[in-house]
Amino acid sequence: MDLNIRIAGEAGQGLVSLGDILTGAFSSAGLHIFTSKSYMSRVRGGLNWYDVRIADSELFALKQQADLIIALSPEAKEILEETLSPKGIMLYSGDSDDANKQTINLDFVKIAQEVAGSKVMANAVAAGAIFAILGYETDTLFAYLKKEFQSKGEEIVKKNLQCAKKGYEKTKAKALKLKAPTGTNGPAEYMSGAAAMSLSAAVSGVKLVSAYPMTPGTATFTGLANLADKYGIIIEQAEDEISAINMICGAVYAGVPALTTTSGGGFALMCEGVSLAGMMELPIVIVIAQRPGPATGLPTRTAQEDLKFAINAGHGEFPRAIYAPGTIQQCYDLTRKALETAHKYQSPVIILTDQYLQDIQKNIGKLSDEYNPIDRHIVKDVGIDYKRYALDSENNGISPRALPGGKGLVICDSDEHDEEGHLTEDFEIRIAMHEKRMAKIDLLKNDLVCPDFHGSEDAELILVCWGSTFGACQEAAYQLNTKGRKTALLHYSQVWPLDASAVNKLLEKNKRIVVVEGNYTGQFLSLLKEQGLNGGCELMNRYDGLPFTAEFIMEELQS
Amino acid sequence: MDLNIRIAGEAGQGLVSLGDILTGAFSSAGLHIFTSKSYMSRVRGGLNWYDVRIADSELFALKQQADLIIALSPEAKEILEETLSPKGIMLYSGDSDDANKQTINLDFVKIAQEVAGSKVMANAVAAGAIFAILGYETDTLFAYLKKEFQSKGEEIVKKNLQCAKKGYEKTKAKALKLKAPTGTNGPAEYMSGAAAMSLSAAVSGVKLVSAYPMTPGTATFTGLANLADKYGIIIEQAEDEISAINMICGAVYAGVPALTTTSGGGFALMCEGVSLAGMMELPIVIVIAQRPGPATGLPTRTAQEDLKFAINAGHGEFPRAIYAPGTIQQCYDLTRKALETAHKYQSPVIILTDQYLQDIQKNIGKLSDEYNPIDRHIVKDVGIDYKRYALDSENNGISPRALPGGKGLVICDSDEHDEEGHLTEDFEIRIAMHEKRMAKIDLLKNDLVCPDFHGSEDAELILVCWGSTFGACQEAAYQLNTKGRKTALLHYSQVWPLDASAVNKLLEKNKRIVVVEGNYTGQFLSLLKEQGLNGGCELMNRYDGLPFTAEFIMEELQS
Amino acid sequence: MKLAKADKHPAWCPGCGNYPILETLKEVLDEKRPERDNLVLVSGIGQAAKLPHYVKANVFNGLHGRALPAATGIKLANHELEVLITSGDGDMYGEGGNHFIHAMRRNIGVKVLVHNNQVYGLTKGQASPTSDWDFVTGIQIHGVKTLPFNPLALAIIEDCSFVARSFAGDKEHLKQMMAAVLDHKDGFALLDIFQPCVTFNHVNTYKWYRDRVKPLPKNYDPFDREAALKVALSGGEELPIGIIYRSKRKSYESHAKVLNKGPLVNQ
Amino acid sequence: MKLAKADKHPAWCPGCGNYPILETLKEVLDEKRPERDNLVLVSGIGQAAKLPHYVKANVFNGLHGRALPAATGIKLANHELEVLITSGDGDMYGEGGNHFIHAMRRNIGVKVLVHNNQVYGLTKGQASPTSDWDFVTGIQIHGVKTLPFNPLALAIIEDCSFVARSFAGDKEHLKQMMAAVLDHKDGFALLDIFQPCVTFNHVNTYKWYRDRVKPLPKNYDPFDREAALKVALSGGEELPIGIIYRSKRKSYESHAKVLNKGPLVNQ
Ligand SMILES: Cc1ncc(C[n+]2csc(CCOP(=O)(O)OP(=O)(O)O)c2C)c(N)n1
Ligand SMILES: Cc1ncc(C[n+]2csc(CCOP(=O)(O)OP(=O)(O)O)c2C)c(N)n1
Ligand code: SF4
Ligand code: SF4
Ligand SMILES: [Mg+2]
Ligand SMILES: [Mg+2]
Repeated sequence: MDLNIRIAGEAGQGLVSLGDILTGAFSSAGLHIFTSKSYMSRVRGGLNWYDVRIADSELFALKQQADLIIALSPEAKEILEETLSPKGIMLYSGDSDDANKQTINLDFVKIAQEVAGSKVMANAVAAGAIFAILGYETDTLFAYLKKEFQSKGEEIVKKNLQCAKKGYEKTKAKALKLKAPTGTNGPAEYMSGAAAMSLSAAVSGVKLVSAYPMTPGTATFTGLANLADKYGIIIEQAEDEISAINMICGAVYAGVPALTTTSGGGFALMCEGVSLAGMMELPIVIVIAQRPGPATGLPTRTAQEDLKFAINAGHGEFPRAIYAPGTIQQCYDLTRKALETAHKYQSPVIILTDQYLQDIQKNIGKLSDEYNPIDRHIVKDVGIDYKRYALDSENNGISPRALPGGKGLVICDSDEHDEEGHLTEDFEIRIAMHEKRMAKIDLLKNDLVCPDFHGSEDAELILVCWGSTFGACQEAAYQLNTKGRKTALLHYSQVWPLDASAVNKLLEKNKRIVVVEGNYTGQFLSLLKEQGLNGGCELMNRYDGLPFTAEFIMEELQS
Repeated sequence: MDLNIRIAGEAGQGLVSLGDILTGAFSSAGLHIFTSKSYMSRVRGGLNWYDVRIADSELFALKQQADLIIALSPEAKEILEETLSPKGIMLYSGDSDDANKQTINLDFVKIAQEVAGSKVMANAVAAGAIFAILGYETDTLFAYLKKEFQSKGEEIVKKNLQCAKKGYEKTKAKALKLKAPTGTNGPAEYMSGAAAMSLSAAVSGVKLVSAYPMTPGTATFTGLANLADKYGIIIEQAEDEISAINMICGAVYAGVPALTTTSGGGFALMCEGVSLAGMMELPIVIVIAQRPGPATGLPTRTAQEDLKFAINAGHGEFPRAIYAPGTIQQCYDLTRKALETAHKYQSPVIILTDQYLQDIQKNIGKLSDEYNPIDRHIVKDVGIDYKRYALDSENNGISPRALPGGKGLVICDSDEHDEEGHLTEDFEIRIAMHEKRMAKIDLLKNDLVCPDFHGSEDAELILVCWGSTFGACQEAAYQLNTKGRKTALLHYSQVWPLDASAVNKLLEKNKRIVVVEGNYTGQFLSLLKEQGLNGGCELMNRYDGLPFTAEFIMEELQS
Repeated sequence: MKLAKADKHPAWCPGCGNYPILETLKEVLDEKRPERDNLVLVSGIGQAAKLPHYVKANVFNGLHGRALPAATGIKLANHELEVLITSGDGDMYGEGGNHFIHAMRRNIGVKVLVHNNQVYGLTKGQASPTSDWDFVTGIQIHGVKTLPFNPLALAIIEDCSFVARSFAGDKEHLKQMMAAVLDHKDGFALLDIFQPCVTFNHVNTYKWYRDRVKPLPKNYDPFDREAALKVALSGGEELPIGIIYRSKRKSYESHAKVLNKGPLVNQ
Repeated sequence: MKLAKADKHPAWCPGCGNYPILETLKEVLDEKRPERDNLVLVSGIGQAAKLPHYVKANVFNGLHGRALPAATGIKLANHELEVLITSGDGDMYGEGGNHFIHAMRRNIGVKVLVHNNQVYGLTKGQASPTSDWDFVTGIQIHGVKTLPFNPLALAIIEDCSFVARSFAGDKEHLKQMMAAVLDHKDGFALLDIFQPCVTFNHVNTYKWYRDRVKPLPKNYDPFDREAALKVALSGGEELPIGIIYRSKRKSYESHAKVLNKGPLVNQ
């Protein structure tokens, strides 16, 4: 069983702290948790919410409806009421004279003031109240609060506990309760998509991160800044995105793994630099955290609109690989893979994530934080006859990469160049160099992360998806199966190069195929067509800025 | 009959002036001409050439082989020898003791010095020599030189004529001659692709051109600068391409038709601005003159590598139209069409040209230079209740566009916005606005420039091409037909939105279809697939930086 | 789900320095520009860049960092429009730095208000080009190690036609400066405004600025470039505010022959 | 067809000011840097930017305008490399203007030679940011109507650690300046070099420069910022050359704790 708690209010009302307390307390209690954030593009006011979903078994996605809404502002109450499940409870931090039996009024701030003489502890009051509604004992909450506030001193701990207790008691006295799951084997460690990506980059040996802040990419940038001292990383805030990408081009030329993080608008400014990396054969990695466009669009929402842009970005032709993780674990695994691919094939590599995936958290257990740098595929101690772009390499045609600083000079040019790296305008060398570069497309195709098939072979309906929609599709498939409708899932976590054969095999077996993606035009579906799709697929899309949920998918399938 | 003259030498040796003299003299004599330029990325030295092809009937493309090569440098002679047709003549400006009977040595510079005491008139000597080899009388040449140098005074005219005469006489004395076509009905007026585009933009009412120099886009920028005073245009050299595109966004917001010119690398920097125009619904026009990439690539060569980039450039999703003229006439016609489409649908529009098409010249007769501004589709005298993004417009759902300066305030935002234009984060408005914008895709599809079919219905082989490859394909088809192989041509001059049905109809009739394009990956072919191609097509491509020729196509078809 | 209700209030924190800037601007506009037909507010992206939505005027709220080129295009297309930019320190001096250099070289007739809070507000607190040395943020974890950018000094060496500084905490002064900006006739006008960000900048607070800002002396001559440079380069414990520099350059538009015939948009 | 033969010669016009710059640089490098293992020449795109191909060194010839960020990345990745940029006035001050501002704010330890020919050479003669007022080109048909950009003044107000100017027509002076650049230890060094473009700039010729350049007096103190600004802002009939400004700022790299352990690339 599972239960969805939605904390909602204005930016600046402290709802993130409350959500973090719940997430920490629940996961330390062995509950499975899944959290997500929904916020507006402002620092104060508006309406944000933080969902903490809990269950006694693994969770994959957020839910549209909430069973418990903690409304910190009148607007939160009013606007989100429609998302409350039929038997759900509204816990309102105020004095509404709402006749609705489902509502509990509890002025957290006032209580905190009374109990502890401070507004800041309203969150502890609320947490206590929530524990009461869910019928939990207070011990895990208290233990968590103790641990969290320990560093701030005895007094603060004590006051927080008093507040939580007050919230708990006041609420317990009321009749409204929810049946809540109990903790079992959920791991205590949880992580966000952005944090998993940052950790992976750090342990994989990224040494320079240059970026310009842009939501929702900044979460990864900040995540890496947090790890900078531990892993020895230079964090450089560039003056603009053009600088960021050219800086990492310089850095990888000199030998250190480097990456940049951005969102669609920032990436738009990087296109020329991506092309440079293609020409110079530089192993850069770019994280694009998608949000709805065009232009500034909805800067704090989620989307999957930049797929075809990422595939085609940059003038001229050159190979690239693009990964699109679907889970926190994949954020971790594919970041490493992206760095490895970039270095193995001396190519730019892109990771496509989005606001939803950046911000969700799940307790997936401990991800290794041990430093374990990737193989940079560097040749050492080359002689003075070294040629950066040697054409006759035995290594699959990939020219050996040496670093500047040794006897062999390393010469790289954005113009077409000869084997040494010097500018040339000769047609025959052009052809040879271009073919050498483009041949990497086939190497990349032989090294694809294959799409994952989840479900049974005899499923009739297959949801095909890519990137962050995995979780919602997985949950929808599970629910459909429960209802007797045999459904499976095919999830692509590498989206370029793209191999349509897995879908084609399903089409041959006459499956009904629905491609689920977060854009208007059905970009992934059109790529499948380009890559030789041999039958018809349906498109299910969403472009309002909100993430897919199982409920949304089920409804769409019905209509 | 036709004949190809190739003037070759180092940059700075004056070969462009010589080519211009020949072009002018031949076209004023009623010959059909077709010229093209091939040059390296340097101001001096290297090896450049200028082809002037002449015929007694219309010409469509350049030729690989030359019948007469005028070599101004030893390297020109040595390197281009292989391109001389079997019975061709090499006219060498120097004293080679080459035993080759096909070579005429004539030191233009020395002769000019002797005759006129000036090196600059070497071109007149060469022109005279060429006229002699071709067996032409000198009158048209003399008449042309008189007209050209008139403004420089009697003395200069006289000396030029003397030089031409000397060149003519010295060469006439030699045995080597070529059979040349005679002038018939070729129009005297000739024009380059870039000039046709510039003229069209000027007469169509473009009022602001903001660009950053980049070969081969600069030709259009300079062309417009030449017309600026006559048509009242502001020519603004921006500090970078980002500025250029944002400037034209501002200019069209304020009401004047505006465009920018660039090449792939500059366009890469404009992607964010394209997305802005998509969001704000601004009628901007971008000319991309393609050259081989990636990165700096071969900056003075030709390619068709930026098609998919242009289609997908910019984050988020929004409609756009892309034209790709194939002839000088289409450069003229489609520039106007591009401006019209942009204004009719309030969308960014791209014109894809390339180095080859920018530089070729052909005598196509006089293009109208009469000022005839396009309809800007502006609503006037709106009231204070004006809404820039009204949703309920009767005009196909396109919101009426007013200009700032009147009672109705014009509010435009790069964020998602409401009908008035103000920033909003509301999901329902987002959906309505996004659907309104995206609905223009269908309007654009209903307003396509259909591909041109050239040839007979019963052709077995169809060459499918887009943009500047038209001429070479046309000539190849003609030659194949002459040889009895029934061949036709399908040429797309609008490449987005793309309708594959014309190709599909041909596939249904079991035609053999070969897609001819100037890139490695077969971009147009892959777009056809994406758009529902229902059968197999072959790909013939070229990516060495040189334009297609009929010879190349014939050879490839054989292999 | 309809968010429209939560969508309507100004998107700034209570106490933010942007509020007095907005109020003052409205006052000045009410006095000097009761008619708004020809007024266009242009902005990029950032907290400051949201201001145009709260004023009755034509609006072009474009891309982060790109207010200047858009404004230049607007001014060239119709030089009878009054073009006023509101921008942040990141927007104008960071992402938009190159346009800042070159728009002043042109002396294009646009008026620029920079809400200089020495931090990236909208993206939640990273350093901006004007952040102080050692300013600590979530990205600059050991503090900023770049020299703060000096927009005024750059404007002066570029012979910008109007260069001033004010402070959001001194409404009187701010109003004077804004009025002077509106009165400025020919060419580029820059008004850099110290704007406390109460949420992300806990160093450069209202108090911090109040302790340091110092109006220029009455007899100060803004046409003296050397003196102006000295003022602009002075820093530390005293931050002069006022009209620091003026030059008599003619505007870019006035050099464009085509515009003699009137606004391009009417031609 | 093989063009390789026509491909090998330096791609400059006879008489171009780039030749003496190249020769002098080679001489200075031969004297001061006989070993080239740790020398990286970085450039963008333009005539000047081709120079690295003619010198024995590691080369990163990147994108137009982007030499500085690439060089910054290289220096941060391996600060034992000596990073030397050759760039044009368009490359560095036009397309690259924003990086120019911010690299100097960092005081990143790279050395920049700008071949300032006051024109766009490679693209055949458009105005550059340093072109003189009224300079006529195929684009600026009525002459340039923007104020020339003053890179030295900007560098000085940014407290750049080394700011100098020289002239391609005075090899002796140029050599001294280049030697000083190579000797400069900590932080950003800018050497702006007047470089006659014999093909597209018929205003600022060898003679024009020769008539105007004037070495700084022997007793000139480059550490005096006010004096330096005066020199940088002086123009017209006298163009001072020499080391105009120096500051004692520490390099950006030296503030990065991570680099205490040695070059990043070896960590
Ligand atoms: C191309 C691009 N890069 C990054 C961003 C993200 N972004 C939005 S506002 C901003 C900085 C805001 O700082 P500032 O300009 O100082 O304005 P403030 O919010 O402090 O008023 C950034 C980096 C963006 N919108 N577009
Ligand atoms: C993004 C981009 N825009 C434009 C160009 C075209 N381009 C090449 S060099 C150049 C300017 C050269 O001028 P400058 O930097 O002064 O160098 P010079 O040739 O005068 O030495 C331009 C505009 C380019 N290569 N890339
Ligand atoms: S974050 Fe700072 S600048 Fe933004 S609204 Fe809040 S106080 Fe103002
Ligand atoms: S064009 Fe000018 S800068 Fe370029 S090589 Fe020729 S003289 Fe030198
Ligand atoms: Mg700011
Ligand atoms: Mg130059």
